[in-house]
Amino acid sequence: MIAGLYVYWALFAVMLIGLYVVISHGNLVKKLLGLTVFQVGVFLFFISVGKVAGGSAPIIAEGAGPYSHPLPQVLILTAIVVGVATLAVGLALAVRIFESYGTVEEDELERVADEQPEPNGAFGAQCVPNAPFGSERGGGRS
Amino acid sequence: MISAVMVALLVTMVLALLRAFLGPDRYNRILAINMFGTKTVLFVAVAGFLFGRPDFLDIGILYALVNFVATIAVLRLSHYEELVSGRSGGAGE
Amino acid sequence: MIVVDVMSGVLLGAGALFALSGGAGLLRFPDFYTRIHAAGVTDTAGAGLILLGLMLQVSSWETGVRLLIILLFLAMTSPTAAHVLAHAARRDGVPVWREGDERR
Amino acid sequence: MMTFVLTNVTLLVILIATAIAISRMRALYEATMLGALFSLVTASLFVLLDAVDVAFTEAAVGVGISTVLLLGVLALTRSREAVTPRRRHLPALIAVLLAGGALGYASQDLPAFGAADSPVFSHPITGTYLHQSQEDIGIPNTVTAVLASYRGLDTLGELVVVFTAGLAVLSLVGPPARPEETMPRADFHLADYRIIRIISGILMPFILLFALYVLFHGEYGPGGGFQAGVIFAAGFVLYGLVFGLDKAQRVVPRVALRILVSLGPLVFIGLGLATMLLGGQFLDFDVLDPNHPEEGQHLGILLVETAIGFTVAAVMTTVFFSFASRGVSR
Amino acid sequence: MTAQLPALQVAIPLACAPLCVLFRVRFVPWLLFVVAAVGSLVCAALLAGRVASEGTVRYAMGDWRAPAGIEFVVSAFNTPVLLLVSLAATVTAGYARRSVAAEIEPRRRRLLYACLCLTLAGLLGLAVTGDVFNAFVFLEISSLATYTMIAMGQHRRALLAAFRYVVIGTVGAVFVLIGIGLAYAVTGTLNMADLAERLAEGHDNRALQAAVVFVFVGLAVKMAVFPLHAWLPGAYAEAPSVVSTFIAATGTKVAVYVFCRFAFTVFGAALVFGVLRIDRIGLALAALAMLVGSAAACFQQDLRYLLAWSSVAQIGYILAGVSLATASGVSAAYLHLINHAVTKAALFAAAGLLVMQLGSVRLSALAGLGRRMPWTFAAIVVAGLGLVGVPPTAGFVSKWALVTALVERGMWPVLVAMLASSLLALVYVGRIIEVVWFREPPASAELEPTQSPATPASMVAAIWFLVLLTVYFGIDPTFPGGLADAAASALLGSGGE
Repeated sequence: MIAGLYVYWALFAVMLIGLYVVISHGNLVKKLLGLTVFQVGVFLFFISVGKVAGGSAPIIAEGAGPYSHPLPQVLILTAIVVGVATLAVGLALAVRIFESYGTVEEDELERVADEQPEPNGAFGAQCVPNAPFGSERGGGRS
Repeated sequence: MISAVMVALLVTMVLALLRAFLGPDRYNRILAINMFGTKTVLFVAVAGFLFGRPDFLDIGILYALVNFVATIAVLRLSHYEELVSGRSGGAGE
Repeated sequence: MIVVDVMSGVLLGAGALFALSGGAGLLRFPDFYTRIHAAGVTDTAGAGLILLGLMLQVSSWETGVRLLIILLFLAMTSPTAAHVLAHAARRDGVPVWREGDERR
Repeated sequence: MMTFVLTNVTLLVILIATAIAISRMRALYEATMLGALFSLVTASLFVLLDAVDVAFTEAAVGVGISTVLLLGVLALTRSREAVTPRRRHLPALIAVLLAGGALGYASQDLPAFGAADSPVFSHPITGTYLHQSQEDIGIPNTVTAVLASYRGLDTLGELVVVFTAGLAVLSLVGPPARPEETMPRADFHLADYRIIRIISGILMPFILLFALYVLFHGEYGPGGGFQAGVIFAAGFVLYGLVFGLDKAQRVVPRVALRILVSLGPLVFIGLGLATMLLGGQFLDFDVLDPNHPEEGQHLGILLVETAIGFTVAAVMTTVFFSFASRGVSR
Repeated sequence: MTAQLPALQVAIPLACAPLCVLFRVRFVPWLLFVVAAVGSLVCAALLAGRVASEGTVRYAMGDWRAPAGIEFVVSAFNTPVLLLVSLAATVTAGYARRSVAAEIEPRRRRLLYACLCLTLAGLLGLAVTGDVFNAFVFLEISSLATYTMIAMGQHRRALLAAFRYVVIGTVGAVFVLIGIGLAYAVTGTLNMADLAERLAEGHDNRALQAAVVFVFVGLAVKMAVFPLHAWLPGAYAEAPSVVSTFIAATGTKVAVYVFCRFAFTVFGAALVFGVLRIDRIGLALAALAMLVGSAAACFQQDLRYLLAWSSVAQIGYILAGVSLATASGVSAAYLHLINHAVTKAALFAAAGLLVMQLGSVRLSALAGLGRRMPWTFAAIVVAGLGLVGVPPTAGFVSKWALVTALVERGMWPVLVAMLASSLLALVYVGRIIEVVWFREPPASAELEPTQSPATPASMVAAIWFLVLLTVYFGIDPTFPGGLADAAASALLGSGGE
C-alpha cells in the first residue's frame, strides 16, 4: 500500500504547506511565495502520474525502453508559465500597493486604510522606495 | 561506483541544506544555497548516467547558469540595500 | 578498457570525497569565512573530478562535449561566486573569527 | 531500482523540509532564497521523473526569473527583516484540514506510482503520441510534438497568458525608464564589481548562444520556445544586474521589447489563420506543405517555437526592466 | 468559411489584443475592441443558427481527432452564453469610448482595450472548448486580464481589491487543476466527451469523487458562491466602470455555464447529484448567498458596492436553479443568468455614467439629483425593479420560473429565502429611489449648476438599450426562454453527449 502512494502523500503535504502559507501569512510577498509552493506541489503530482517505473524521458531513441507519458509534461509546461505570469502580476500589484499605502503587511494596510481614507488617487506615491539597481535619478517626489 | 557518487552527492546536499536552515546570518545561507546548486548540477549529470540516458546534460549547463545568476542576484540586491542604508560605511572600508 | 574504468572510478571516488568533505566543512567550521573556504574549494575541485570521471565513461562525443562545457562553466562561475560572496560579506562587516571566539 | 527509490525519497524529504522552512522563515530575503532552493530541488525531481523539458523550464523559471523578481520587489518594498507575526491560523487550519482530507480520501483509489498498467498508460492516445507521432510529425521529442502540434491551442493560450502578464506589468509598474534616466551613481563603478564584469562579459555570448541552441534543438532533445525565452531573459537579467540598467537597456532597447511582446502572439495567431486560409483547420500544419505534410509540421513547429521564444524573452526582460527602473525612476 | 466558425469565434478577439498594443494611435485600440466584439457577435449568431439547424457542431483543432487533439464543441448549452458574452462586449464597446476617456490616463488606455479583448477571448474560449485542460488555460487568460483591468481603478483601494482577487482566483484555479489532475489520473484523458464515457461506470472511485469536489470548489471561487465571494464586492466596485459593466454581465455567468457543463455532461448528473448530493449543498449555499447578499446590499453607502453585493445574491438564485438538477430548474437558471446579466450591466453602466458626471457614487452624493439627470436615474429605477422582479421586467419572468421549479421539487426553505431576498432587494432599490428622488439636493449641489454637462449620447444609448432589453425580455420572453429550454434539454437530455 505505502510503496505505491508515498510519492502522492509527500506531494500532498507540499501542497498543503503552500496553501497554509497563502492563507495564514499577512505579508503580501510571502503569500505569493506560498502560492508558488502550492502550485509546484500540484505540478509534481501531475508529472508523477505520468511516470512509469524504469521508464525514460519521452524522447524517442533506439532501444530506450518504456517511455514516460508526454501528456502530463505538456500540461505542466503550460501550468509553470501560467504560475510565473500570475506571480509577476501579483508582484507588480505588491509594488504599487507599497507605493500607495506605504506597507505590504495586511494588518498595517487595514490600519492605514482606516486612518487616511481619502489620499489623492492610486497614482500618488507616498514614499520613494530605494533604488535597488545602483542608479539614482533627480530627487523623486518624497 | 556511480550510485556511490549519487549517495555522496545526496548526503552533501542534505548537509548544505542543514547549513541553509541553521545559518545564523544571510551570508551563510547564500553560501549553503550556492553549494547546493553546484551539487544539483552534479546530481543531474550523475543521474543521467545512472538511469541510462546520458544525453540530457543540457539541463546541467542550465542549472550552472541559473545558479550563478541567482547567487549574483541575491548578492546584488540584498547587498545593495546595506549600501543604501549606509550601515557598511558606503564606498569602501 | 579496465584502465579507463579504474581511472574513472578513482576520479569519481575522489570527487565524491571532496564533495562530502565540503559538506562536512560547511557544518563544522566556526564562522562564515572558514566555511566559504571549505565550500569554495571543494565545489570547484569536486565538480571537476566527478565530471572528468564521467567523461571517461561517456559513449558518444556529444555527451562528452556537454560534460566539458559544464566543467568549463563551473570552473569559471563557481570561484567567481565565492569571490563575490566573500567580498560582499567583507564589505558588509561580517567579523572575522579569532581563536577563542565562540562559533558564529 | 533501489537507487531510484532512495534518491526519490531523499529529494522528497528535502522538498518538504524546504517547504516547512519557507513557511516558518520570518525574514523575507532568506525565504526567497529558500524558494530558489525549492525550485532547484523540484527541477531535480522532474529529472528523476523523466520530465526533462519540465525540469528545464522549472529551473530556468523558478530559480532564474522568480527569484530575481521576488528579490527586486523585496528591495523595492523595503521589506523589513522580520515579517509581522500576526497570522490567521484558524482559517488556514480549516482550509488545510478540509483539502488534506479530500486529498487523502482521493489517494486511496489513485493508481500506484509508476504502474505501467495505470489508466494513463492504457489510454489509446499514449500510442498516438509515442508511436503515431513518429509518422505524422516525425520529431523524436514527443513532448515538443504534443506541445506545438497536437495541443497547439494550449500553447497559444499559454503564450497569450505570458503576453497578458507583460501587459499587466506594463500598466501597473509602467514602461521601463529611458536609458538616460537610469545613469548609475558614481560609487557604483567599484573595484569589487570588476571581477563579475569580466566573467559576465565572457559568459554573455555563450549564454545567448546556448539559448539559441535550446530554441532550435527543441525537436531532438530537451528544450523549446519557453525554455529558450527564459534563458535569453536570464542572460539579460545577469547583464542588467552586473553592468547596470542603462547599459542593459542599450543592449535591448525599449522599442524592440514593446514590438516583440505583441509580435509573438500575432505570429502564432497569424499562423493559425494562415492554415485556415490554406484550407486546413485552425493550427493544422499539414497544409503548410501540401505534398508532404511532415515537412509542413516541422515548419509549423519551428515557427511556433521561435514565436514563443522571442515573446517569452521580451516579456520576461520587460518585466525585469520595469521592476528595476521602478526603483530608479520614482 | 462557416466550417471554421468556432475557431474564428475565439481567434478574432485574440488577434485584436496584440494589435491594440501595437497601434497606439488615438482611437485605433477602441476600434479594434469594437471589431473584436462585433466579430464575435456575428460568429455567435451564425453559430446559433447552425446549432439550431444541425445540432452539435464539433471542430477539431489542428485536424487531430478528439481524444488526441483539442476540440471545440458548440451545442445548445453554450450558444446562449456565446450570444450573451458577445452582446455584452458589443454594448460595452459602444459605451466604452467616453467612459475610458474620462477615467483612464492616456498611457494605459490601449492596455485596457487589449485586456478587454483578452477577457472576451478567454470567456468565449472557455464557453466553447471541449477539453478540460484547455478550459483551465482560457480561465487563466480571462482571469489574468481581469486582474489587470481591476487594478486600473481610480482609487488606491482598486490595487487591494485586485491583489485579493489574484490570490483567491489563483487558489481557485489551482483547485480546478487538482480536480483535473485527479480525473486525468483515474481516466487518462482530458477530452470532455471521452472523460464522460470513461467515468460512466466508476462512480464509487474515491479519487473521482474528490476530483468532482475540487473542480466545484475551484469553480465556486470563480462563480463567487457564498463562502468564497470575498473578492467580488471589491473587484466590481473598484474597477473602472467599463470593466465592471463587462465583467458583471459575463464573468460569473460563464463560470456558471462551466459548472453546468462539468456537472451534467462531464461527471454526469448521476454522480454529482446522485452519489455526492451536491444539490443539497448547492441549495443551502444558494439560500445563504441570497440572504447575505441582499442583506449586505442594504447597508452599503456606495452605489457600486450595493450593486456588487446584489450580484452575490443573484448568483445565489442561479445556483439554486442549477442545483435542482431538473429540466425546469436548469432552464430557469439559464433564463435568470441571461436576464440578470443584462440588468446588472445596465445598472453598472448607469453607475459609470454617474461616476463620470459627479465624480463619486456614494449615496449621500446622489441625494436629490433625480430631477437634474432624469434619464440616467429613470434607467436605474427600471433596472432596479428588474432586480427586485417586478412584473413588466425580465427579472419577474426568470424569478417566476425559479419559483415554479422550486415548488415542483418542493424546496420550501429555499423558496422562503428567495422571497425574503426579493423583499430585501425591494428595500435597497427603494433606498436608492428614496435618496435620489425624494430627498432635497444638498446645498453644495446648487452652487455648480454647470456640474451636469451634456450627458454623452453614446453612454445613455447603451444604458437605455440594455434597460429596454430587460423590459422586452419581460414582456416577450420567448427568445431567451427558448434558448434556456434548449440549453436545459441539451444538458440533461444528452447526459454524456
